[in-house]
Amino acid sequence: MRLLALSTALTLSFVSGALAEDPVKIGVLLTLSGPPAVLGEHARDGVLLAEKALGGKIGGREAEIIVVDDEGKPDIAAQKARELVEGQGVDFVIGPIFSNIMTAIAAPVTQGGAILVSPNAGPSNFAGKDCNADIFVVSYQNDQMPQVLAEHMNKQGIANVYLLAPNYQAGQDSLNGFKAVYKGDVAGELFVPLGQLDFSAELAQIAASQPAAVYAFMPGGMGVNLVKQWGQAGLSSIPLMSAFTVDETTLPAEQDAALDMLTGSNWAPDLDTPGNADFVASFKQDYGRVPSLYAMGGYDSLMLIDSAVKAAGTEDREALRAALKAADFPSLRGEFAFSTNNFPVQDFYLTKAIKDDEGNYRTSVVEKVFTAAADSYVGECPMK
Amino acid sequence: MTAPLLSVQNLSKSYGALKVTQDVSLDVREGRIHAIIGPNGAGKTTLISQLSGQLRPDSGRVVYDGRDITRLDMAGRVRLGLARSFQLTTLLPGFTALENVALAVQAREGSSFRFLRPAATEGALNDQAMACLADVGLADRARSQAGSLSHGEKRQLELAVALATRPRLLLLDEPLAGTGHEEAARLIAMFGGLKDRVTMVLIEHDMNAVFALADTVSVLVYGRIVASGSPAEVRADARVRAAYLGEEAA
Amino acid sequence: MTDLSQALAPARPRLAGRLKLALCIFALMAAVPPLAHALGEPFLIVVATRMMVFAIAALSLDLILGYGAMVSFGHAAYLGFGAYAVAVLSRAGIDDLFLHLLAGIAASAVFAALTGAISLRTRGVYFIMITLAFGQMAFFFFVSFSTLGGDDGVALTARSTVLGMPLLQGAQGMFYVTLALLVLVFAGLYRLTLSRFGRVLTGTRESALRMQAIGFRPFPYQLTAYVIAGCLCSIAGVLLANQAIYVSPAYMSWHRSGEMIVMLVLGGIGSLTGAMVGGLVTIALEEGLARYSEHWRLGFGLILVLVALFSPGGLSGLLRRLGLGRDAT
Amino acid sequence: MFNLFLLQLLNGAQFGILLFLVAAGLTLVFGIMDFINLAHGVLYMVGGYVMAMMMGATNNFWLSLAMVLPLTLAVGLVLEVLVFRRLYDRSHLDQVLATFGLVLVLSELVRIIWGSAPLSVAMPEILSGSVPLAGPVRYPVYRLGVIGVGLGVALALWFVIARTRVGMLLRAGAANRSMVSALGTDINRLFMLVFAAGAMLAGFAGAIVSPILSVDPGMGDSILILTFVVIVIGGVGSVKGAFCAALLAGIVDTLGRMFGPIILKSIMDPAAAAQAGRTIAPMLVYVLMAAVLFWRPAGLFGRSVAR
Repeated sequence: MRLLALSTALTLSFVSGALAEDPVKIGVLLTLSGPPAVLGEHARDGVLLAEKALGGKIGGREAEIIVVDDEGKPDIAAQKARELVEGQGVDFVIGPIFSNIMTAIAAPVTQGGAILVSPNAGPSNFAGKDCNADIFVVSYQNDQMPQVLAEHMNKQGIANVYLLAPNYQAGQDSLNGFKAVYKGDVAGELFVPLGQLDFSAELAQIAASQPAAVYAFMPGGMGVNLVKQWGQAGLSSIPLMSAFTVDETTLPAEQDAALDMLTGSNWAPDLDTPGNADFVASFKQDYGRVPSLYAMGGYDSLMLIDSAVKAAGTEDREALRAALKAADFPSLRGEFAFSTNNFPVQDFYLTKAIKDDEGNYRTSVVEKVFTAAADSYVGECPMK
Repeated sequence: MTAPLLSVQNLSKSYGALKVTQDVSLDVREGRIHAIIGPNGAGKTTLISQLSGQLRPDSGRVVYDGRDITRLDMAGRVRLGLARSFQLTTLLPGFTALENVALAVQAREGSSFRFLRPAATEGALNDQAMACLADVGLADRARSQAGSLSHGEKRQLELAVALATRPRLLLLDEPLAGTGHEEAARLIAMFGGLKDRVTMVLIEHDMNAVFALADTVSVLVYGRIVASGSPAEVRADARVRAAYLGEEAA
Repeated sequence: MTDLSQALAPARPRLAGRLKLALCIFALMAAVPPLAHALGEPFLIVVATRMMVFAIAALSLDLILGYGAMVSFGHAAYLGFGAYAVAVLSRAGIDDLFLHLLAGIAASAVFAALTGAISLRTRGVYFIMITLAFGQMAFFFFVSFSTLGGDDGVALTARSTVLGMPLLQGAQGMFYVTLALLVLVFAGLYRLTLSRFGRVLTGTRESALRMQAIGFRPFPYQLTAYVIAGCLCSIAGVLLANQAIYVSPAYMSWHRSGEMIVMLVLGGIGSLTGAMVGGLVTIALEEGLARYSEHWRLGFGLILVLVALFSPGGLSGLLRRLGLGRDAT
Repeated sequence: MFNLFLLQLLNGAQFGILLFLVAAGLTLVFGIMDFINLAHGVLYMVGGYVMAMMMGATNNFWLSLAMVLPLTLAVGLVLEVLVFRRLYDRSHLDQVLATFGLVLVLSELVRIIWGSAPLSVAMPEILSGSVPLAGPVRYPVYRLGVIGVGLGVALALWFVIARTRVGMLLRAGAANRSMVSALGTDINRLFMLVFAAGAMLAGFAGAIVSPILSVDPGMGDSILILTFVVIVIGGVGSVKGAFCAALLAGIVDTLGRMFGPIILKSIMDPAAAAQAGRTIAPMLVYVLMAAVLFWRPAGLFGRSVAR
């Protein structure tokens, strides 16, 4: 029962036996099969690219990275997480992509004695009452992306907005996060069944109400459908601002239909920070596509771990936690710190979809909306 | 005169334009064997199916033992003692002969909502089932799977299953079809022996059997009864000879 | 009478072979924990627990699908009822495994009785699809049930306790309790299929007409079987929740119902041992193949196609042809 | 408000026709050959991917669409020869097992060939506009085209099955295979053609919706269940039934989603109504199916199987 094919065991021969410590073991638990696999692939490639950039060593030590597929099923994820932690004895788990899987793996990872570093999912409970000294979310809190757009609309003086999200927990959270910041009127609110293909009914409803703008949270394939059908329904005159709907994983399919659509993000491929251009270039070279924020999340996760292991090793748990919390690593986002709840304090940007000079569809920074922003749940977290 | 055990009154059924049963009336008295004969396609099996409850008639009534059972389903009629055998066998092929019969015993006796005791260990079930098999001369094949029995044996088993329901009235749909000479003779003798216990409605092509067994014979042609009476009367009836017996006798 | 009963005992030698195969499986499973420790792979125990959980689920489905010819495409709903029974009760501070099981079974019985009574009006593919419809309704109900975490599900704080003891806390305890329940479910179903009730159910599968002709109305028996199958499946749900320490509507999606049918057909329907083999092998294959490639579904799919094409009766049919679990005669 | 209602009715009907396009091939294979083909959704997906690939190569919508037909037909034929023909005489469950396996194999192959990221198919220039309907509401020309194609497919299928010799043979073959063989027709070849035609229809549907919907590895999954719902509501094997059921499902789903919450609000307090609406909306098609099967256990146009 060894994870042969998927594990990248990097044994560096010039480290002499006497000096060699145990290798740092890192589990990467992502959704790598089934329909939403593309997000997991981006995150995994980000991690692997960071590993390459670090010369295969984490904190200067030998490292073993074990990539595991959670199949998109929370119960499988819980089991694989336990296997990574208890069976393989990993020190860190990087994952997951989806919030429901985060709920499933948090306990197995932390109770098993490992540290969970999330490259993407940031559900509110882990930012608030369920915050955990062994969980570090490198990405964002789920509400923050919609709030970027809400703030932008406030600044633009957009008086009323129509809201659209799939009917599940993350969709409801997203709209609630938006409404917490948005000051104008909500012209209407539509929840569509998860997995819905055709948005013609919703689009007709929106067209009839003629709001000043629309905010949508529509991840994955649903987002592609929405964006494609938007222009076809003749709604191009109404700005569609979205979160997790237009990014580098969906743009190859949305293409021109998404051009100039606005999104909130904590990163974009052309963000002017140290190392970002190199990251984007080598990602494109190695994996043949433009990296997304999921890839960035994977990359930063490993970089964070590297910095902490370098500073504190893996033996002393308290020191390690402190080192992680210090977040003394070169984030692709530039300035980066952790709040008391181990969620990031970072800048957020308004981005828009463009077709760049090389013909790639990607997002591009328009302006900074929040500076050094923490999430709104940090007060509920008992951690100091 | 006592009321008939089964009284069929003006029964009609059609499939679209095709009238398969037209205004059929007949009475079956307790303790008798009432044969229904007729050429192929006369609607005999359809009639039996309406008597047994498998098919609903379009109009008319079926009265059994003084009770209108026209709207009662097959299982309900079986419980009242009105059982049938099938022309095309519908035995449970994966069950042994004994199990096929035991199931019929089980239907009549005690609850079938018993979940844990293996039915094979219920002596009472098996004894009664075995007795029925013995009645039809199939005791030595009790443990063979029904699907592996010969055609004649299946006919015997079919009969044993019907008997196991303890019928007062037995609807027999061509019980001799496809049986060999000896088997047929044995079955005919058996029906004769059962006559004291069970009233029978018999559909049969084998005229020897019909005239040997039946007390009353009704002739069905194109879904209509053209003649009814004692075997001798029917045999003598000119219309019957023309419509039916003529070809048979030739 | 005794003479006769004894004479009839080996009436179906096939049964003895099945029983032997089942005992082999149980013995093999019981040996997993010490073996896993000896091999230095204690995680095999967790994998084996999951295998047995789905073996229970497949067994429960076999009662209606294999013995009753009722192909339910909504069976995963009961997995969910079991799992949510654990979530709801443990939130209310009730941690006892038996109460969890009881609650799961009760909820399943009610749901199965209501939906079964309606579904049994239909036959064949219509039955398949109406059960799917009810399964999906249950699924969407829990997806939009925000107080129970909706789509995100609920993380449990701890596993159920057995009479106040944290018996399930360790991997081994969890394993042996699951094994015990698997044996119990198998033994119960084994007896049930041989009982009067089992005979009526099987008879109805082979010929509903014949059953009516000897005085049975199939409906109450089919409905009872449908309810029993739902209740037994909820046991698997309770165990799944405990194993993952997490409950989510994902347990109830139609994909799961489909997978349950697939594991049952893969193993072979209508023999109980086939269901067990199917549940165990499917999970083992998934777990095993996923270790070698993220494209494991390719290999798994190929295996399913090949079994369907070349081994009628599924894996247990194959085993039987190889001489295992076959008639003693 | 009334305008909006009419518009949503149109949207519902249009979604229904979209469903019908996919369901038509399935009901053909299922009804005539009594074959449960779970891989139908995957064939639909293959159509979408082939379309995307051809568009990438030729950048010509019409040429690509024309190429999809022979290519998916070929995929259908290969599958028929390798797998399906061995399963016609087997039980539904064996068919489920094999076709479920095929779903996994083909989906994974698609992922290996084209990757997991969604792909896109651009709309032909001539159909990319929208026409004004009522007030500010516009309607996409392409969707009008989809409606037209759907109606065309329905008519063509009806004609083939009801009016041609092949259709007659198919109907007879479905009822009694050996009889048709005895008449000197090679029923196996006939079935092979039906299957390939069903695959082609599925592929065609996948191609034709690709400018509206995303082409991704999950597209087959999400449509498969809906198509089964449609053909079961309609009655298995009935093209007419599938057509009516698809329209019905599309309309009930769309109108229920849009106007259900409004109706609920009039009978309960707004918060509860919103919650109830959200809970019920995704169940609507399933509730519809359960209700139809409750009243008509063999679907709207199905032959009754109950004795």
